[in-house]
Amino acid sequence: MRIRTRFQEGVAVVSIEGDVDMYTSPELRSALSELTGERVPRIVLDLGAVPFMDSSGIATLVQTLKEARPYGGEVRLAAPGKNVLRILELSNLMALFPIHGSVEEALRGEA
Amino acid sequence: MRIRTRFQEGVAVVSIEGDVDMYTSPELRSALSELTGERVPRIVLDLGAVPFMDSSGIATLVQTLKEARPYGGEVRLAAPGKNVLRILELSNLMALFPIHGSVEEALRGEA
Amino acid sequence: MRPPDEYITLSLPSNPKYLGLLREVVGRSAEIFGFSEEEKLSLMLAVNEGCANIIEHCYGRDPSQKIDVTLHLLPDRMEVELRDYGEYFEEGGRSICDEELREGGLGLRLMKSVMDEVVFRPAEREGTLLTMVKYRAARRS
Amino acid sequence: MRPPDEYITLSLPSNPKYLGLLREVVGRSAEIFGFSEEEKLSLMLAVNEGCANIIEHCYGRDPSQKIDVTLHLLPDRMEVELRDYGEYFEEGGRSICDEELREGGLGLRLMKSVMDEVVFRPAEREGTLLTMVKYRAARRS
Ligand SMILES: Nc1ncnc2c1ncn2[C@@H]1O[C@H](COP(=O)(O)OP(=O)(O)O)[C@@H](O)[C@H]1O
Ligand SMILES: Nc1ncnc2c1ncn2[C@@H]1O[C@H](COP(=O)(O)OP(=O)(O)O)[C@@H](O)[C@H]1O
Repeated sequence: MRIRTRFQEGVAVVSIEGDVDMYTSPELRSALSELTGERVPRIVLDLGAVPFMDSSGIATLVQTLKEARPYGGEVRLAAPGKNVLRILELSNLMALFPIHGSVEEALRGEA
Repeated sequence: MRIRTRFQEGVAVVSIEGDVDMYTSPELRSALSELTGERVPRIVLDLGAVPFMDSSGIATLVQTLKEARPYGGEVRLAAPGKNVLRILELSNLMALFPIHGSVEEALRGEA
Repeated sequence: MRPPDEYITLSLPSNPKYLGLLREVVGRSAEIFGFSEEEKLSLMLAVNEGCANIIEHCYGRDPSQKIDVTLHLLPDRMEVELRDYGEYFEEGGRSICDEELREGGLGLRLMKSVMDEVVFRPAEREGTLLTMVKYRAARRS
Repeated sequence: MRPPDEYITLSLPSNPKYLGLLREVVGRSAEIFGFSEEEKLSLMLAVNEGCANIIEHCYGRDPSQKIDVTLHLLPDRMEVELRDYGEYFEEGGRSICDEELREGGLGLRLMKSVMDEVVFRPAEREGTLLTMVKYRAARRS
């Protein structure tokens, strides 16, 4: 898994490439904790290149939301593929996260 | 593995997609035997989407050459990737087959 | 033509770095045996979660222990067995099916929601044997 | 940090349709253990050829027999063992290293040219044990 973070219009866009599982999620978690630690108001996770995510990946997403909420931060998911969508669904997370078809749409979407 | 054959400027261009191994090579062999059976004068094998080839794939190439030679037919290899090139090398086949960087180059190359 | 039933077994160190390799084996086997894309994902997810639980709860993240995976491929289903060599059953004598575990976390819930059967029982001599079954939709192959 | 030595074992039916899965396991293991792309291809090719030979010559293309593959991952090398349960040694009592075999076909030649060691010997009880070793180039990891 590879993570790249860029800032665009004040939003942190985190692009993830590869499977997010028990092996790789700690790295994602620390990258995201850094952002919430700095109280970045908006985080967009680009999931377009994530073929698979397991429960530790899901836990990482939920954790990030928990860290962002106290300061009014927002976490959006962009471009999840079929597999990731299904795993979000199975985990009952579809309501928790705003899900967008692409990073651009996630950037445009209102708070 | 998937095989598609098209005719272009009188040349049979056989595009192979996927690994050519003991499991898949019989299908390739019969597709190519059909062409040599019809004495198709020029066959270009597009190997651009072949990540791996084993000794049965190599044997298939050699077999095709053996079938084509008696009637003056020609077999060219196009766009082999790093792995296939290495396996051709290891099998001492680099001299037997004209190898071209792309299908277009293989079509242009002279007899 | 219906495929015969076949076995694939895989033993791996209890190291999370091998989870991807394991998923790949499960996914490829599912493809070879004609499971749909969704069924394939279910199998990959369930086996992943089962192994992650073994790594985490049974071996306490010690990466040098062993996990045995058996894929039993049948015409209408895949039966997956995960076997660990942990102390779980010997120590407490309590089953992983105890009430307390029914309220377990996400991993167990995912396994149960994507598989048709999920059963834990003591393995021979030591450790736990987790059996999961996934039926495939009737296909016109 | 050097990785410790680890074992991965895989048992498969002697069916060519599983060769791709086997290569994938070998390739992923090679990646995890830091082999170069070329070394990885060598390992995938050698294991593929070894298994193809077992399927063809030892089991006569009967797809219902068993092949055991062990990948022993060490800091400086991978040792691969392929074990079959064929009648080869029992029947003829001759070793696969016989002169006649040294002039074997392409498969054997490929195995020998990409691996550092290729040794056949009788397995316990029955069948053949093929051991192949590939050292990896010193790396600055
Ligand atoms: N293989 C196992 N060995 C021992 N305990 C286990 C095992 N698998 C699951 N458990 C127990 O079941 C509980 C629920 O597991 P799980 O659903 O994966 O959630 P989590 O791992 O997030 O706690 C765990 O907290 C643990 O107590
Ligand atoms: N596992 C095996 N069991 C029995 N005989 C084998 C085995 N592997 C190789 N051989 C023998 O070695 C010869 C050379 O094998 P190989 O190099 O793969 O060439 P090919 O398969 O093209 O004949 C075979 O023809 C066969 O007689």
